[in-house]
Amino acid sequence: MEIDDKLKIGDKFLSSRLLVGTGKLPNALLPGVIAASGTEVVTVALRRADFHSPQENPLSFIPEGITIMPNTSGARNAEEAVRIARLARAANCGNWVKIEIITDQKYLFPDNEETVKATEILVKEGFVVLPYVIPDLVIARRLEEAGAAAVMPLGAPIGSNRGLRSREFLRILVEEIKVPVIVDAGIGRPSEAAEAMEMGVDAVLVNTAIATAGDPVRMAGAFARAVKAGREAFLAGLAATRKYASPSSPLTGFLHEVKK
Amino acid sequence: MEIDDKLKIGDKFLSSRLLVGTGKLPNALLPGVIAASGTEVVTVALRRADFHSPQENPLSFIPEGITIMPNTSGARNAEEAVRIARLARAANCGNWVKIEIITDQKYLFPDNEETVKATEILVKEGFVVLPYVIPDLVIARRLEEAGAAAVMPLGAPIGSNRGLRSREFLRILVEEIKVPVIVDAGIGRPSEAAEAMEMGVDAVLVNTAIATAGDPVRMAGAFARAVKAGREAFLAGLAATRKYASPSSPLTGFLHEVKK
Amino acid sequence: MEIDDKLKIGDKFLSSRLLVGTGKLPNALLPGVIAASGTEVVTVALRRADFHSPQENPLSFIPEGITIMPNTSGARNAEEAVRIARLARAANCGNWVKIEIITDQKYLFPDNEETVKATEILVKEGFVVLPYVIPDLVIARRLEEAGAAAVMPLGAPIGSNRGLRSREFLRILVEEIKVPVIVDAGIGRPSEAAEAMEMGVDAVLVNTAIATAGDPVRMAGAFARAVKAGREAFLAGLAATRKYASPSSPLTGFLHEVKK
Amino acid sequence: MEIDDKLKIGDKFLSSRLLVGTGKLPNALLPGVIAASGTEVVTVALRRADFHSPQENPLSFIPEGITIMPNTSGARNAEEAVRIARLARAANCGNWVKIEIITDQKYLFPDNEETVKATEILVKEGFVVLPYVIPDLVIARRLEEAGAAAVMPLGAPIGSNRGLRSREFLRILVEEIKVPVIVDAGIGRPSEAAEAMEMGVDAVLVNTAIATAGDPVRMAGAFARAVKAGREAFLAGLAATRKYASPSSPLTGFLHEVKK
Amino acid sequence: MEIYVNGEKETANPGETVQDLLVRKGVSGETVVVEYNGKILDREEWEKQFLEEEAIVEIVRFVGGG
Amino acid sequence: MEIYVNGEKETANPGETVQDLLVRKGVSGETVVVEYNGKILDREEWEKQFLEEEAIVEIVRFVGGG
Amino acid sequence: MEIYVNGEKETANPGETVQDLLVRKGVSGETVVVEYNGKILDREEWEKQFLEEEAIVEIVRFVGGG
Amino acid sequence: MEIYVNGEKETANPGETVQDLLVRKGVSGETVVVEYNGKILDREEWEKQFLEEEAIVEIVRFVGGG
Repeated sequence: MEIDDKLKIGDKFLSSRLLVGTGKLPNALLPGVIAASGTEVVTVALRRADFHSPQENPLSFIPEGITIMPNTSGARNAEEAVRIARLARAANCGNWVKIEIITDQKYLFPDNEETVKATEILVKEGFVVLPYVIPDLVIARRLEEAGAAAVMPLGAPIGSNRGLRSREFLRILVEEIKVPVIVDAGIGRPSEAAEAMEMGVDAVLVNTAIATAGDPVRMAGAFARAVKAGREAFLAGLAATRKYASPSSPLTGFLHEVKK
Repeated sequence: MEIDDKLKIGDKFLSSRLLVGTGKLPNALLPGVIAASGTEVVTVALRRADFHSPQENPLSFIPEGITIMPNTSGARNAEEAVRIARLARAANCGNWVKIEIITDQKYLFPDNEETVKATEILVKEGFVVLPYVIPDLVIARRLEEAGAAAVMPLGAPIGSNRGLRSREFLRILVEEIKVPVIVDAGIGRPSEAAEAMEMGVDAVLVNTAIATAGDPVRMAGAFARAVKAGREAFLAGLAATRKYASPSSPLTGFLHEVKK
Repeated sequence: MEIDDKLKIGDKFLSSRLLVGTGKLPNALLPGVIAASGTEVVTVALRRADFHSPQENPLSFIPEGITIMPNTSGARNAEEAVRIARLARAANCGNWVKIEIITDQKYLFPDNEETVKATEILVKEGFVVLPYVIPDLVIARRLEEAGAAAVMPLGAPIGSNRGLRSREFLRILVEEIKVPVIVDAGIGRPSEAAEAMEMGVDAVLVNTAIATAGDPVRMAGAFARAVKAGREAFLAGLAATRKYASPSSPLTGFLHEVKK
Repeated sequence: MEIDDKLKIGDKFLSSRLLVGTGKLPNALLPGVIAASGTEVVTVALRRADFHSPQENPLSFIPEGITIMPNTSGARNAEEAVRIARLARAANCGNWVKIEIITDQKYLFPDNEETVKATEILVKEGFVVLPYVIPDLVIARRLEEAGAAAVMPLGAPIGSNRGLRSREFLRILVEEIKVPVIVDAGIGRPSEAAEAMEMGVDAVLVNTAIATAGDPVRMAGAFARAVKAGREAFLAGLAATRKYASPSSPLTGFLHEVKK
Repeated sequence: MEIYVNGEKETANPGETVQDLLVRKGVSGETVVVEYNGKILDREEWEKQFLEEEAIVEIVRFVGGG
Repeated sequence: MEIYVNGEKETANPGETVQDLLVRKGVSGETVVVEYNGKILDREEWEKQFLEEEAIVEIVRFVGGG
Repeated sequence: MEIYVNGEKETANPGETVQDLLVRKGVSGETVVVEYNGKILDREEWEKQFLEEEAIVEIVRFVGGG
Repeated sequence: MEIYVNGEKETANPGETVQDLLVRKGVSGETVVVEYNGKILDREEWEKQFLEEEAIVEIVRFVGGG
């Protein structure tokens, strides 16, 4: 039954609905985290080479077949995001890009309007564009019209592990937006990932909750299970909630009943 | 690493931390639900035989090796619970018993005090006793002293699927009680089961959420994954939450920096 | 319209539904706090006189006409609570008593069973008995039968200021119990007091949230308003919630409509 | 002490931090609701006159001295909002305007970007501009720079009475934005208004929760008290919350202590 | 002569002013604002502004709103 | 001879045992537990226990339960 | 003569009453309640009750409490 | 000849190409992307592009990111 439950983004069909961010993770942990997570898409960032303390390329630690999605972190407006996206594509690791345009350094909130602009430009240039946004229905519709491959609203500030604080608004995006909705930022626990998936979210992107866990590899496995659990629950059809109790054992045939 | 993470209850070591209730499920679905859930313990109830519409024994549908835990549903006080427990044991399916003593028919809340009494009696008679209770620390301590094999506080009213409404108090039981704490009643979604496990709860018992799902077998699988996810997350060490954001991409090496 | 909305407890009719605890408050602040709160009932505790550092009697700082409700704090079982209640009554400040029986020093949870016993005894001795309990419906019914003048379930541990963590169970007590339900312990903010009242709770007892506020007198006034606000909202009839939006401005007569 | 706690918006100093919307209210109820609420600012909408069923002017029912704040409901973009604002000002009831630009009819979410544009234009034309927005920090900063007199983020969809679903983001606006933050839309209960004020929100705007209450006048009074309660609590300094209990009665001098 | 009043096509009489239109419509002048061909008309202009062919007139008023 | 089986009054035949009752009721012995006058009967006692006047017999079985 | 006052062992003088003890302790009678050997003493009994060997006296008062 | 490499002013030798710069910096060409005066340079152009006065060279690489 699960054979057909693939998530189409751009021209790819993903079996795993857990996307993993590689920030804050030593390269040496990448293979283990990626394997345990079962992910098929990982994010990376682009930075100036540091000639004084050269670092190994994280891509060397990412298995073949995993889709690389560079983000545009560091960009403060659409123009900078576009520049970073183009540089990333020149590295020959595909045409996916996560748009992340941030001016606020305390809460790292995205600039929705600049994000729309960057999306419009990059879609035209042939990128598969996944924009990171505040969960704003009007913006999500504009991104959809602009050709975004998915919209990635936040659950809470990046790296805060505060969970689905925006759940009321995520729920509405799920209801109204046709392209995939991927919760990016804020998810701190597997249970929160499962909750997002139960709501009908299409996928989640997790980084800090794995990277800063006591045991990142084990936590990656926990998230893999939770995302699958939430997805399966959504497909199986959640039972209704009730205000009152409802006995799980039969209400007849009690020993103490006297019928006559 | 997971080899040693067994849950000891009575003299059994359980690999699965999901206990499943068989109420409201047609017998024919039992094998599928049990297999998908991976459970090693299922609950059943005891009722008067109905000569007019005989029903097949649910035990015939439960695979060998699964521990049967009869509940004392229908009991309104300790004495009735003890009588039902003894009858159940006479059926030769082991010495486990879930104590469930209920007088309130609207919310199906357990009578904590009668539950303590029944626990004291049945432990002395050699039963492995798992009492279903309101999450009350004083009562949980008395059950522990009385020799209960576990305590099973509710998350919300039976069959309500309302989730971990008692989480504040469950958290405290987990902190204070040494015997296993199993959340019984109320869990309606896999994400809630995962959350309970992340809190350090030892296991969960799920019935209505599976039995009344659109596809009970698939939902059983979803719960299995969620329970494992929550457990693994607990063992891996959850990342801390923060009030502010924390960047997941590096804060240096931005293209726009001018160093000189 | 508010003339008739009095709360009857024992033989008194209270206009204010805010009861105030005097713990952790310097005596000098009592008159101001009591006046600002508008309360008609305050709690006090009974302790051995300390001959080395004698303290002024808090009762000297409590205006005439305020009902004094001694608590039985320090009692670890029914017997000790009864002893303290009798001593308190001998001080000639009335026959009200708050039963508080605690064995657990970390979470200060009441012992429900001993509380029922003490209630039974003290009611027979003519006390107006207000027992502090875990919100357990079965226990609340027994207290009601025993003649308690009210039941006082906790919202969260004493002094934790954690709010209505038990709201699911408070809601049920309000629905099922006929004597007044007073939330005692846990309320940390006026908004939480208002929420309790909106649910139909009959009154709230607040101590730590006032006593440890930056400005206790001002906070007492804030609680007075919040309790009244919640009560009035309950009586006015809360508006229903809706899943979708509902325009508050008319949907016709827009400038941009072209009718023809 | 409360003498100085006025809220400055534009060139006015408000004593009441409750703004009231007049939608869905029969004109006849307006005087009662306004008086009970204590409000100093009410919103109205502008619509084409209906010659077939003329209605009395709501302004005739609003007492002298109350500031009238027309909204731009019906506007689908900045241009339409500006047009409505200008028409409203021509009615000689002041220069305040609430910008409300909506394209989505199901959730009535504002279009943040168009709202920024309209704000920029209307501030230049001398209006006191209060824009209704999604709680997006980047947008709020732009509104502040554009000269908005306040920002009015939503708590939940208009008329839904769902409360402070956006509390995580409101909290951040309060922390970061210097002009007054007024929660507009979503507040359904006085306790929610109190909670917003406790968070440090400067004022709240309530319409549906009052207009669709069982008794709107009484509910208006409840909101007035709750807003004041929350404000006073904020000013008094809320007590800290604690994980564990903290006794409200002294821990020494118990009867059962044996010192020697 | 055809004009548009609040989005509906109507026939106006030659020589009619905005003020005449308001009177004919039974509208109390104190409660409305008038926009004539996209321009807000001051109250004193109502008597001076003659209705012209294809004129677009908007007559708006306040209603309850949130 | 009157007995009570699962709360209902019934007539038993003289000389009938618990085992006979179960057969008459169409109950498969493997799936039930029998309580006779408040005492649980072991399976081997079913043939030996004759039904007595006013006997209270409870025949119980497992059902799905939570 | 040894007695226990509020849990502490003390020496009482022969012929001393409860009232004497209170005075000696500097306790204002209006604010306390006295329990003597487990029995609450009415105020008028304070002068009549002589302190006895091994007597257990509890002198309690109100304090702020929640 | 002065150029700017990753935001820092540096001196380049006459006749040096981008490829030479990379070698001098110890950068493995497989892992970086080079932008020269705002234009992305294909790998085959590295040897052909001579460094010019005031040239702005950005040499970027992937790092872990979320």
